[in-house]
Amino acid sequence: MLVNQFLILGAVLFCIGVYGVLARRNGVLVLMSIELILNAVNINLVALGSLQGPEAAVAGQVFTLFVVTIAAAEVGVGLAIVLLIYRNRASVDLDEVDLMKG
Amino acid sequence: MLESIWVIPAVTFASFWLILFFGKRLPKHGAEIGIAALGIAFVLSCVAVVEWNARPADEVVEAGHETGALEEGHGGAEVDDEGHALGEVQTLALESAVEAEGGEGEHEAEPIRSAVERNLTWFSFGGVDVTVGTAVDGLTVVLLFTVALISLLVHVFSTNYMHGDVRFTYFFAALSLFTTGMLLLVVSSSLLQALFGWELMALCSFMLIGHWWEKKPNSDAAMKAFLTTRTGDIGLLVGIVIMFFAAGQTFDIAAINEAALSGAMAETALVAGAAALFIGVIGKSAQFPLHTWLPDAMAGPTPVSALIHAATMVVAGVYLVARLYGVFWEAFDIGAGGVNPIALIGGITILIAAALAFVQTDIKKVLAYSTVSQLGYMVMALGVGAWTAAIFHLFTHAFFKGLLFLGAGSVSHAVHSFEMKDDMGGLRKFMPVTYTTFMIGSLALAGLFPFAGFWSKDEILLGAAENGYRLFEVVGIVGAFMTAAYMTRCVYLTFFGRYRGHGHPHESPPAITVPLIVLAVFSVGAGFLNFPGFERFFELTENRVFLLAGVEHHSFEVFPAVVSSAVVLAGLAFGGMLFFARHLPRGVTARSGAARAGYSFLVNKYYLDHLYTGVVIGSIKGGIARAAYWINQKVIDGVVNGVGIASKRTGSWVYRHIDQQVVDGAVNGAGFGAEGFGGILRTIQTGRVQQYGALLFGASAVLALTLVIFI
Amino acid sequence: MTAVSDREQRAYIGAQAADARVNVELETDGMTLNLGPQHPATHGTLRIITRLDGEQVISAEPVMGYMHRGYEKLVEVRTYPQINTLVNRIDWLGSFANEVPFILAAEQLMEIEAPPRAQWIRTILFEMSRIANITLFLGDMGVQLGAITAVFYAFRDREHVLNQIEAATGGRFHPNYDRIGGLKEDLPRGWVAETKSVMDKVRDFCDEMETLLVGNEIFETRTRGIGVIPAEVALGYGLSGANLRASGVDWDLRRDQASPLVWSEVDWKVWTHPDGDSFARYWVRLQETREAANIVDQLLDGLPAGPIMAKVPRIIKVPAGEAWVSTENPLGEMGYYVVSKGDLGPFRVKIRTPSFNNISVVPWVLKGVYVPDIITILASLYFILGDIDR
Amino acid sequence: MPENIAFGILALVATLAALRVVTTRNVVHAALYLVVVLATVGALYVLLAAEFVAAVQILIYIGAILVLFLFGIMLTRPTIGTDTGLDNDQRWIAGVTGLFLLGVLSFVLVDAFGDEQLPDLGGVSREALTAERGTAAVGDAIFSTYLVPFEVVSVLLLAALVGAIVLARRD
Amino acid sequence: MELTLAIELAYWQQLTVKVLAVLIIVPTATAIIVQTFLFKVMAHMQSRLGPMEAGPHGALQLMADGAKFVQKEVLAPARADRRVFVLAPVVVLLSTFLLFVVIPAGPSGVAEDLDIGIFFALAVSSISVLGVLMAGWASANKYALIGGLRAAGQLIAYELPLVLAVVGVVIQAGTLSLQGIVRAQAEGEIFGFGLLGLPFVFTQFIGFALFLIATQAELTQPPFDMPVAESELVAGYQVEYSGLQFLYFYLGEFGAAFAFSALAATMFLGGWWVPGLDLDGGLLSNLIGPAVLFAKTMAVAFLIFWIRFTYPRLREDQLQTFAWKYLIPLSLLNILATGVFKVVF
Repeated sequence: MLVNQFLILGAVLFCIGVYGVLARRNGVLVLMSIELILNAVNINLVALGSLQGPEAAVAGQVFTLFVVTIAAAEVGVGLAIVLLIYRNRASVDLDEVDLMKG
Repeated sequence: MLESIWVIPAVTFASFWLILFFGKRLPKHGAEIGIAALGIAFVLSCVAVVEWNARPADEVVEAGHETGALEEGHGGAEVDDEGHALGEVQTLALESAVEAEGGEGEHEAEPIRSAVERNLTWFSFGGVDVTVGTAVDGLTVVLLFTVALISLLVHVFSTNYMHGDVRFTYFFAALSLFTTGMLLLVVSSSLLQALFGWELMALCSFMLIGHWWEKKPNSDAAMKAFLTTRTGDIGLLVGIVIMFFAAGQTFDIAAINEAALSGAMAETALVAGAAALFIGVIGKSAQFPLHTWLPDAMAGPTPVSALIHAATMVVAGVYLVARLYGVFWEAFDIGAGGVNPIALIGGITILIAAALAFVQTDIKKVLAYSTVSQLGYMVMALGVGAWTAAIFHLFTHAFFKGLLFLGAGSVSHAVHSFEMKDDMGGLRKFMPVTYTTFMIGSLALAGLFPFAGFWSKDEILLGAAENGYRLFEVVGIVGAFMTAAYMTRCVYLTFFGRYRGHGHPHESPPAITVPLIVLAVFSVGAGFLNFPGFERFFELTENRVFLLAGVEHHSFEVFPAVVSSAVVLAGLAFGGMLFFARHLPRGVTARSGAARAGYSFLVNKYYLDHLYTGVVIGSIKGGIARAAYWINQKVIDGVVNGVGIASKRTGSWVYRHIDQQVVDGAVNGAGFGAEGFGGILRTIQTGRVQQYGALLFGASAVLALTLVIFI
Repeated sequence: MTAVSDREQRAYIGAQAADARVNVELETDGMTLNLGPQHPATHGTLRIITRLDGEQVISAEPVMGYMHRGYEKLVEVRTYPQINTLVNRIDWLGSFANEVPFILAAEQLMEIEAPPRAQWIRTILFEMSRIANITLFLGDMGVQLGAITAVFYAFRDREHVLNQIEAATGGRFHPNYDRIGGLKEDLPRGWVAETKSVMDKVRDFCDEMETLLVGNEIFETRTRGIGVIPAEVALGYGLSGANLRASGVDWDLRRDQASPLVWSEVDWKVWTHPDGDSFARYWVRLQETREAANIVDQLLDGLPAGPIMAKVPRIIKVPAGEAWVSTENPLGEMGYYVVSKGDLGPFRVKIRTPSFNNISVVPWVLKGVYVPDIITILASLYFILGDIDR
Repeated sequence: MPENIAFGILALVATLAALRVVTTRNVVHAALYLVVVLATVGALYVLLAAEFVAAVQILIYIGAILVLFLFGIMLTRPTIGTDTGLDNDQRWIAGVTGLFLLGVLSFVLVDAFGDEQLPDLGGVSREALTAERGTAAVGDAIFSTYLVPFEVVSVLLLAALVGAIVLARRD
Repeated sequence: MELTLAIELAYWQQLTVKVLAVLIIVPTATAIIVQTFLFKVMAHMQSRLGPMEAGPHGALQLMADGAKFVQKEVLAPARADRRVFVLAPVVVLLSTFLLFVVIPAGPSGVAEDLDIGIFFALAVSSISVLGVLMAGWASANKYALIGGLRAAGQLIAYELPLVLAVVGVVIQAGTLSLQGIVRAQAEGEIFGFGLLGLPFVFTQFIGFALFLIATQAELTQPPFDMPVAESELVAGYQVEYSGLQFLYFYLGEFGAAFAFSALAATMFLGGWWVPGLDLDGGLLSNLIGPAVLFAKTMAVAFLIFWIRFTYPRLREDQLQTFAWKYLIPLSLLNILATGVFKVVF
């Protein structure tokens, strides 16, 4: 199997994730797209790890685990924020959240 | 003990702090601490004397004549100058060199004791290590002994004398501090450290003279003493600085002496330095021009006068000259005989002080003037090259002058006054111990045969004669005559005749009489130290400067001794005739204008005070003050105001032109520019996170692309 | 009665329909949840409209009347003996206990006194109907909280008691055994001994319930401190029976009110509990059941011989007058206020049933309570719909 | 050869599901498609002989994170059925950026890795495989070489936990 | 699993055989469980006979129920989200089926002896949460939604102690694969007495208790059956389901019960090994193994159902606090203790 297969797949997922982040209006969906991006990263990590022999594979896996935990933490806090937005504005439409307008 | 000589000043310094803090709470209000400290100091100095005495004469110095170039570089003999150099370092190299040349030259190479030095580098700047430390040799040991003894006795004396004083503890603290200062000066190896001791003493003398500062005259006297000595000290400071540079940037006394003697110093620097130092000495030891402060200093309590103005502080100047004798030897060319400034000043001081002593009615004033004249003797002795005689006289003078002052103190304690004419007379019957000790003291002062004064004064005269200073020998003799005279007057007025005071005087308590007795014993015994055959004192104090400079010490000769004692007897007879035998020519001053003029001249102390206060200070005050004021008003104010006006005018101009147009323009311009540019950027800040994301990813993609393509 | 106009009727039905409709839009704040009318937790057709904020109740309002059979109206058109069969159907679990106060009221109006043996048997059957009623509660409380097995034990042991009642009166649920002036007939032979053994079974049942539920930590966590009704609130809302005693009020009609029945001859204890929460109510009822079993045992021992019927005219005409008799029913204080004008049937009878008052405290006690706790509190208050709606 | 087939299927499913996640109109459907994506990625890990990570992916991603998402969705009450307007107006810009990025990335990858083959794991025996890169090896690595990041991550999780609670608390 | 049957099967054939095996085992297992416990044992516990009509002594009751469910009409609420509504039961069933993949019934009697055996099982069991949420959401019914949310909350809260309880066993066994665990229990010995091996229940009794409690919660059985609390939410998230879909849920629930009991038996009671069985395969142990496992599973299942019948329901917040404040710390302590013992001995 070509290592590029996995990397290209990772790239595809990454780009879809980016599109999702940029195009979606609903906060929760944006968070989901971020999950997509993180998964793309994970694929790359594991694929490249297994490319260079066992200890690199292990390293790749360990880092994937760390990415997963960080993703979990991120989702936790992200959803809390989305909930707060919802509670204050009764909608999760990100376009409305533009207090930082210049 | 010699290495750790610094313990002695440390003990007294410690006692100063202890008294200061705990004095008040102790049963004797701090006196016991003072006495204990001084006791320890005294014991230690005795140990030092014994140790110094037992020291082997290990250092051989080839004393080439001062003009001859010294073969061996003085480095060899020089004490190794890093820190704790132990004096008795065997300078083997030196000895071998000497044997080699067969030691010709005037003085055969005699081994003498080398000074025990112990230095620490205090601080260093500009590559110069300023050391602080102790150097002990014969001179130091003698002085340590005298100062410690006198100070101890004064302490014992003042526990009773000052009893009930409102600032009793404060007095003892000051005394301890003063003794620390003197001891520090004596043991110090570098001029800078000596300066510390010097200034500490000045401070303490000011404090002690002005002890009862409630009364105006006392505080004036303290101020006068302080200022006069300060004028002298300016000279001292200048001298030290000159010496520092002349001797190759070092404060170390031994080094300076060496430099002076070895001719390494430039001639002019040497002379200027010596002169400046001598001015300091004049101020401190109350020599001719600056002696006026000493009689007024009698305003302080008597133990103070006894300790400071008889035995220790005033002697500091003499000690300094003795310590830096190499410098003065070379500068004033003492060896060459004739006249030199030191001897001249010494001689003048002897005469004028002795003359003034005649007309005093206050017993302490008499003794003060006698001290001035005796100091004159010492300075004159140094001036004529009689180094050992001067130190010996200093040694003996400390005892009998201390005795006289304490005696005066005891008398005044009994009659509660110092005025001889009004309140004393006939105290012989009431105060036998004081009377006998006072008699011993005055006879020793006069220089009668068995007493200490005779030996030391006689040696000075001998020295003057031998070294070719005939003139000063005569002055010495006349001085001795006058001294004997005014002492008899003083004795007569206090102890003989009818008791003129009111109240009933009684013998002082043992705390006062015991010191008197001790001092009396010393006044008698001290003289024999330099007994012709014995000459222990000479060996003790002999030091390297002699050999280098070619200082001789002439042992006792009978003829001059007979002459001098004859003169003394004549003086006593004259005094006795005048007073005891009542042939007083009554109304002499009334009758002859000249006598009256002379008398009033003397009474007014040669109008010197008027001279100083009126002329010197007055003129200074007047003229200088006005000049300063004028300068201040015109010049300085003018300048300041001018600057003010100028700056205001330029300020406004700058404001109008530069600030408004140029600076503001730039600032506002920048502001507008930023705002304009900002405006463009603002459109990007839409507040919508996703648009930021888009920008981010787009930019990173472009970047990645360029990176890949070009690299 | 004026005929209800059609329009009014349609409007009424429409409103009811709107309310009953399950509101689908789920706004968490202010969600209205309708418990009932056909909801397993309510023993019958009680409906409670609760407004919820998330899981907590903001307000709860019981709606009654689904079981209203119009007893008080029916009674007016019946003769006294006929009323007896009618009346014991109000609280169908402890039905004998319903007849007794009515009969006593009638006897009081006619100033006749049932013979002692009748009074003793009436008291025995009164206590047995209490046991029958409350044992079901003890089992049912478990089911409400999820412990299924408890209710099966309750039904099993309750059967024995019902058998005894049936043996004595002829009807398991609706004995109709009372007559004005005495009883229908005497006890069958061997009934006393049989009942004693049943009472032992009841005591065993109570012990079993104690171990199964009272000792159960989860039961305790679900009931302790839930639905606390302080004494003054309980009195204020007119609670009675075990609910009152559970709030610490020591009030029992059997002891505190003179009554022709023979509780005074027996020594028994009135149980109270300080907390006033659901657990307390369960615990008090458990102790009362045991106490009832003891009472029955003692009564059976002391049962006097003698006639069971006083001399009563065949056609019963109750003289004019008013009478109020209330007794300590299994659910609480039940009383009849009979107004008679001297003809065959009473002119007017007001029936005071305990559950009606016990329910009135619900809006107060349910405020701020979690949804699962509504069930616990309702179960612990233990009401019967028939008793509420009459 | 079977691996390639498997990879082909999984990749296809993953991309399609991912596309559906970002384009579907119903939020809940988006979440469910995400489940599919995560499951396929998990399967890919198994292909890369990273069993432990696959299990973790399922347990944590699907079991916990996704459930969290569903909670989030339900609490923020989107309407059942289709929900118009889930995309904001800058859809096209996003699309362009995404494609552009994809182009750059794939170019870079092809340029860098070309046709490097992954080491063929078929040959290695099963026990050796697990010993070398199985759970035990990963476990050892975490607690030896990567202990510090492990501790840091745990602290991060705690912080996130506290943060989430503080943010989301109602009172 | 290399089925050492007569012919050497190709990989994909083996795969199909395994899938078939699992497909057969799961329904039968659930049937047995439901039949014995839910109908007969509970009835006898409650002093009643339970269904008697279908088959001898009511044995075929489940078949009757099954037929009934199958022929029932499959309804869906009008406003439900059809696809998610249909998918939900499948997901729940899927997670139950996958559980069985890993459970070893004999030396070679395991569908796939994964290296990460038990971990895979736990991961898969967490998928059922998704099914529950989907069901709760899709059926557009307020009770269903509350039931779904509560179920999700509860399942997540109890997933943690479940996993942590297992960690204790894993530490002691030193491996994640279930066969490995069985082997560890077989080879261990208690103070030198090796015959009985060391079923981990002796050392890991806390773990065993925790696992049972957590399983009780995972299966939403009382005392943790708030999501399907009859008295309030009627049937919780299953309320709108009927017919075959309800059967899936029913199957899913009790299949999971069987699977978890089997897991508990494997991990704590020594799995299919009984003193005397040969660990490394051989026809005998392959035959007796499953029976032993079945017996032990039934024992554990009895324990679970027994609690189910007796205890009342915990209220929602009590249930959560019980999990977070008591179970999780206890499990952490258990892990710590096991770790220390592992190092010390």
